[in-house]
Amino acid sequence: MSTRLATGGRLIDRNKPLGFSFNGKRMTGYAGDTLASALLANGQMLVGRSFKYHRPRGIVARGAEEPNALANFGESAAFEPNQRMTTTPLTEGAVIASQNHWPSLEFDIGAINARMARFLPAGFYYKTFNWPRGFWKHIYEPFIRRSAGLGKAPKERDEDRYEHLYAFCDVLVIGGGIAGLVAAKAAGDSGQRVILIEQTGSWGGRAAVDGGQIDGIEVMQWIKETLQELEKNKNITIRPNTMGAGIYDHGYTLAYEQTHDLNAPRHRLWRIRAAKIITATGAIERPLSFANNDLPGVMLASAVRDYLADCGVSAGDRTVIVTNNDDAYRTAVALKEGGLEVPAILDARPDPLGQLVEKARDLGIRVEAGRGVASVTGKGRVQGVDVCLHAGEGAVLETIPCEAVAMSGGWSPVVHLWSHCRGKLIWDEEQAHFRPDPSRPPINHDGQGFVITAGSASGALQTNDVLADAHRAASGAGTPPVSDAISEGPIMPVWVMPQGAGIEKRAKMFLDYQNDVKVSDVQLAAQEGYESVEHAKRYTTLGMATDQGKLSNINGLAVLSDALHQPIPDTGTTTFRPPYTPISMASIAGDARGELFQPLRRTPLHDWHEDNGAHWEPVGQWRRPYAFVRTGESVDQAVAREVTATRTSLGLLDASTLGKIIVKGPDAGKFLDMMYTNMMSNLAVGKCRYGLMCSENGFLIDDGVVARMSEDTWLCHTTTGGADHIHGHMEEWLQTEWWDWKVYTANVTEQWAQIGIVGPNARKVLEKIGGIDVSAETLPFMTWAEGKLGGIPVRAFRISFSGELSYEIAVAANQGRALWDMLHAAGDEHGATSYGTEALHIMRAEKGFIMIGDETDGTVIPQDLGLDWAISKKKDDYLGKRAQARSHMTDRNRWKLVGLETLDGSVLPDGAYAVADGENANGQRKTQGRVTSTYQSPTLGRGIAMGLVSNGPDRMGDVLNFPDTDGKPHEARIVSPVFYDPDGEKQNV
Amino acid sequence: MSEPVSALNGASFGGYCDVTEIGLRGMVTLRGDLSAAAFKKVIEAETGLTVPGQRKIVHGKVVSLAWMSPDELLLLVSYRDAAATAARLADSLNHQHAMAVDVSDARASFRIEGSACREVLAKLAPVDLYPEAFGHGDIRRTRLAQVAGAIWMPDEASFEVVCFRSVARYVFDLLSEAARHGGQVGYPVET
Amino acid sequence: MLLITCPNCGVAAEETELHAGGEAHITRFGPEASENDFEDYLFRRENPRGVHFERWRHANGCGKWFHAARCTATLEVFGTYSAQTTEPPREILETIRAKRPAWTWRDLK
Amino acid sequence: MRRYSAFAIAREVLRHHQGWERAWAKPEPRKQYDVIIVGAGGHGLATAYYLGKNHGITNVAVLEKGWLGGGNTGRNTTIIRSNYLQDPSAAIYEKARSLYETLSQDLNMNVMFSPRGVMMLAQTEHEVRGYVRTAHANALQGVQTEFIGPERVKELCPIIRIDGPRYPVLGALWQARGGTARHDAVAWGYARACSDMGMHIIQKCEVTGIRTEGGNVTGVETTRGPIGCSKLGLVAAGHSGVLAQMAGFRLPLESVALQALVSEPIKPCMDVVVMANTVHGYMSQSDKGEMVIGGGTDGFNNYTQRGSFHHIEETVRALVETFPMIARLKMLRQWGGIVDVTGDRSPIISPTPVGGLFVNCGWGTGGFKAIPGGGWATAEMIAKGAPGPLAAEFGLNRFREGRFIDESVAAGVAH
Repeated sequence: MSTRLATGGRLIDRNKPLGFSFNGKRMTGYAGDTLASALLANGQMLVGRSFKYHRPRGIVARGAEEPNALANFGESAAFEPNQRMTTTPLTEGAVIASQNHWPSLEFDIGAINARMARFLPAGFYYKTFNWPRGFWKHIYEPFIRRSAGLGKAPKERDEDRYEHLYAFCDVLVIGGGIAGLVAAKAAGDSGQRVILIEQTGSWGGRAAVDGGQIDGIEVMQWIKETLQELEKNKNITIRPNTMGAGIYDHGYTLAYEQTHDLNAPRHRLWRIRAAKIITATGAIERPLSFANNDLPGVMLASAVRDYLADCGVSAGDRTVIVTNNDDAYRTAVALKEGGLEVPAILDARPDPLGQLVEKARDLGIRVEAGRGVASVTGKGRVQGVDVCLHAGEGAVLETIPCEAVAMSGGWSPVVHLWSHCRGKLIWDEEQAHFRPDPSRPPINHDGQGFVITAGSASGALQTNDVLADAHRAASGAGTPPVSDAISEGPIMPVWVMPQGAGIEKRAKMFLDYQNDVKVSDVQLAAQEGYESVEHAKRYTTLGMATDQGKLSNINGLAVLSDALHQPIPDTGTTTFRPPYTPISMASIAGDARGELFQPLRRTPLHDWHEDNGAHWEPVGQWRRPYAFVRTGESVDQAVAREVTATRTSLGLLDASTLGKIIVKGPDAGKFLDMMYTNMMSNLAVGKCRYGLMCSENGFLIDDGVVARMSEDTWLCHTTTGGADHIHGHMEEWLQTEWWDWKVYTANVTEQWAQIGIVGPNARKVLEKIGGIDVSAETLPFMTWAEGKLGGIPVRAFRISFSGELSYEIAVAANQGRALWDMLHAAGDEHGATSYGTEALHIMRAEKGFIMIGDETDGTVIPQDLGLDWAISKKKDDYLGKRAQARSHMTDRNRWKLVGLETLDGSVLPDGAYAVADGENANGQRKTQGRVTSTYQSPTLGRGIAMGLVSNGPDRMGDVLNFPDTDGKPHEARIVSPVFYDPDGEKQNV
Repeated sequence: MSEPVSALNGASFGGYCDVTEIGLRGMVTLRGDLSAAAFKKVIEAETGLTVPGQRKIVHGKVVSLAWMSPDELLLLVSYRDAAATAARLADSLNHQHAMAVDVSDARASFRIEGSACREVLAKLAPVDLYPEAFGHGDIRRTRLAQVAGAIWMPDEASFEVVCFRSVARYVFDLLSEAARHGGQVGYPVET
Repeated sequence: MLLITCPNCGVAAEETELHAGGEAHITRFGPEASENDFEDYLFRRENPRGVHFERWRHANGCGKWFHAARCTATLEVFGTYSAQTTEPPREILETIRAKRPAWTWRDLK
Repeated sequence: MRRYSAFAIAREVLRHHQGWERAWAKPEPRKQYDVIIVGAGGHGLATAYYLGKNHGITNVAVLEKGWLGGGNTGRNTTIIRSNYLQDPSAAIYEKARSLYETLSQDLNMNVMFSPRGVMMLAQTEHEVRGYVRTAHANALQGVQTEFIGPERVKELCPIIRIDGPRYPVLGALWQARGGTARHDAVAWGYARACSDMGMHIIQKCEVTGIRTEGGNVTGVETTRGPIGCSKLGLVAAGHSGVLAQMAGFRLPLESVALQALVSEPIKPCMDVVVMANTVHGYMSQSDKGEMVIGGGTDGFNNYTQRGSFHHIEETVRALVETFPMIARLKMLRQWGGIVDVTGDRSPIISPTPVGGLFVNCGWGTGGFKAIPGGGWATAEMIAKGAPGPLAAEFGLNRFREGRFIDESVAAGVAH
């Protein structure tokens, strides 16, 4: 079984032991271990169960490509499912639990599926469970859902910090192997701004393990020196533990940094905009497809070598090597030199030659040419391999006992990042892999390619080719570094081992370990007509696991192509999508959580509201008081109190959120005449006018009071939601349609706090504070004036949205709170009452004033609301005029605004529709109107409502039925929408 | 007569950089034809500064003048003088098509100080803040996380940030979170 | 994540600073317009799979509108120009023709 | 066609599944068909299926430039619901939803329709009013929905945070019979059934031109040669505009990218579909255990099937706030689809200026849930030469008349 050797392990620190637990069992590892190497060191080869068949699985790989070794990691708020053990550094006290089994990893009921495997081929879901109807939802699906999924669902709220960072550079180099180092150095030397990122914590990639010399010095030394030179260059930023997650259009790259530092944000998402991106992302070794190639103890040859060199961990005392290329011989040599047994190298190639082969033979390792694995034997873990002729059907020649199998099917360049923005690939017959086609790179905003591959990511597998390719990629000056690497013999593609394997064997050859996709499944997909690579993938789930097919894709493609009797390039690949390996949701959210989730806009009076029982209502990003609730009072009671106090004495409203836009210039009047349905050019200086704005499509989008400030300046008030987009709307027309008109606008919404002083005592309280003259004579209804109030400069607008005597006082925001306090003090004797949005809505409804967003919903035109008086007949054009002439807009049966009065005084249900007789052609009940606003009126002591009713204004007195959702009828009579003070005696005093 | 109070009343935060609300500050938005001699003449007479070029900000002893768009400038003066300055400018621009508006109360502004101040902003704004790309004398209107804002460097080791008053708290919290101890990145280079 | 240069302030702006405003060079039709012209004006768009003239606003920036010529299939940006124009400027058209010889647009010769 | 069943599987086990036949045939195109459908996505295949099943028209070819089901049918978040506000929408989406109920049996392929319930969260007063209004409309439209309170929301979806600091959940519009289905299986099931009726599904066959004579359609030019037909249906989602231009008319469409993503699979924790429109995100959990997440569309024309990352960011940000437990899940994969959006964001099922040429497009982000209904209505229109009641309101003429079908009025975004 796997174990830690007495010596070796370039990355671990044997002076820093770390305690951790796996499924409750105490274990120890060393600083520098990954969870995977630590488990192997403790003899833990079985680390999880597969997705579908719950087969026992062990660690296969060393890095991001690992399909099996996923863990429930950590506890409580720091718990994280599906943590990849091969890429997670071991930390003191780490709590690791294996996934997808019950009751235990060793004894898993779900493993029954493995026995049933023959009944559960690819696509079996689609072929069954469809009868009887209803069973899917209630019987089959719940069972399948329970058995699906991998890690446990987190329960608690994550407490860690996350953040984003924008970075810019000339050259971004992704990958810190020797190719990345060479490219970064070359780019840096040429004076460009460079960022170099590496997904692991160590530099040098494979070369650091495989050794040799570069430019005459030992590789490790060369890496160290190169890094030092890079660090010296101020234009180069170097980042370990940072993965290139995705490349997006126009050179935008996501880099995912895991700080492994408790004081720092846990993850940092870099958004790097690079003029040029060099992907030095290396290559990944392919498994071989032989029977039982998924038994714990069967690993990638390179991984076996890495664990030995990096962590001093051996996968087993006796390791059989299975390969179709020279590289795996390095593993054999490393094991042998590490004092471990290598009973045999099974090489599918008929006559392997080359220096590595010789080296192995010289070490006395038995090399069997033309041989393959008929089957791996063992229960729950490798106990031996049945050897056969690769060219045959799998007749067993001998059985070699062993504890581990190191396999190598050749190497595939990591082309994911190259492909995210549609860089194209070509099939390399000689090396049997897809590699980037430099002539068809991803296209940047300037039409040029912006991604270049370097090293084995380009398909350069020999060290010297890697160095040269990287040097070229960064257009380095001078000659590239040179290594002493020995040359390798050619690979022989092997997609199924042995060649002539029968169906029983093919049904035990795993392509996608995590999703349990076998050679036979892909062949079945082809047989059933799922010929497109995307069909085959979706039908079999090949490559859809959390490793995104890093090990399985190419092998699967080859099997599919073979089944379709077509060359691999004709089959093509599936689409590569970001991210390269999964990234945390929290890192994507960044710091935008809690208070920072979205901006919260506050008025100058916000804090006062907060301190005075405000029951908040979000209005856009603002938060406005819905009502001010006093102790022992319900929200509804508070609203009623606020309405009554305002109608009978004095109410105060924070109207600061209303939009305020200055429009100035010789053509301002002409411009406003286009913006509004009414005439604004003839508004007299000092006067106010209520205006309507429509979209070019005819629909009412905003309303508000416009005041003429001077000969060439108007002030336009908008709704709370309208401020920004109406200002944008104005600028859009000025900049893109009428750019020759002399008009300037300025959005001064936030310059002013605006306070409504409303009610019979409004004037009294203003006069008491003193300053500006607010008498009926000097400041009549719908006029405005400038002056001082209690020494504070203000603008007073004599306007009313409540039907009461009312002023809106605008004051510089920084003095808003001062004036507000002053008004409360002065109004105390009248029981000055602050009121919220709901009281505001009720009072406007009592007066029959429409509310944008209530009476309008984007489908309503002013004519529907009886606002024809606000549509100038004198103007030959305004935005929306043409649209309002279309047949449907002029239909006499359009739903129009009316008041609604229940026969029994009750409140009509909000949103209810008035039914008409019969059903339409689709069997839906016919309707003839709907409720747009409905309230209990504290003033009238009964329910009042406004609504849109087909041809309503001509049907006064008609009684309609507005059934509730449960069908309960509510009868209401059509009346005038003005329920309160129809003659406006109160507001005009 | 009561004293005006800025959005956060001078709040401050200490991290690996310091974040401070600057408090009351006069600002006048000027719109007009920046290339027109008549317009320039008025502005330069009032401020004693030459109208800055594209994305530039110029500083005098008490006032600063920033380029906001091809037809807009922002004049920074003391809060006390803002209203008068705006009125005076409006008056002297009276005979041309132009606009001068006091927007002092519509804004909040912050100072970020510390050798790593560039990276605090780099966490919030999609702007190249490498010294070669942005430095003293430059101004950039951009996005700070989810709101609009403007940034410039009054000197080589600090930033000033202007945003709308209603989101002052949001921007202050953003900057503080970005400047929190432990979060220092080392990119872009320290100044 | 598009990167488009705003001709008004010279910033190579990331998409998140910009607001997309749909097809450019659309003639407004007002009260006297025929049903067909008005429908075209409001709803019918070129929506090409290829070169597209479109409007953008540098919303989180200088606040100004501008036009861009962009390929909707490759996202290549051929150039940006003033919004105060009724048709694409010559140099933009030449750039496009140089890269897409067979390209045609509306009734442009 | 050999039927699928548990017994069929048992039989095949004995011969290692070597006996399964092709799900759909791979025919050479004929010279002439009665009807050609362009686009072998869900809507195209469903149209063909109902042409045969409801109208006895089986001399039909479905042409697909790529692989069948490879467009938005295979790229969406598989949500099925019919709780729409406007009558015409409610009618066609409810028709689709009710057909989904029995689709597995009708097609003899398990499309895994799972009526687990869909809730649309109300997080502002305005949204509450919009959804209450929708509930009233649905009651009269024969669509079963109800407006439920926060406690019920929490009960149905325990992982949701109802008292968030910014947008507390005030309630939700709940459709118990809404849910999800396996998107690929829907396309495959229709394809298999069409093929079984003798229809031709021809993949890797791109339409390069449309032939007309005297204002009537006579056939199409394709990468596999000219093919004649007496009636032509364009059912190509984002690419409909390009096809329409081949026939000499323009559609009121714009093609934009819509993005989605999935997390790594985890054990079941969410049995309903949740849509949160105020914060622009929606989420469900697939049978595989992945959290399936969708958001908004890009604002610019795009045919690249990749979108901009900041939309993903906005969506994930919103969902982390709404479902705090997903913070430590990981995004496994993100992708984009091209959706065709109309002036009122409702679909077009309509005759065109060209005789014998019909379109089904403009589904925007709502296409998958409508597949059976859209196919049903389009087949009826093609067979009879004029729209039936389901399609009547979705005609092209509505833009001229100003007779819009605007769903955004209640729900903000409509997915």
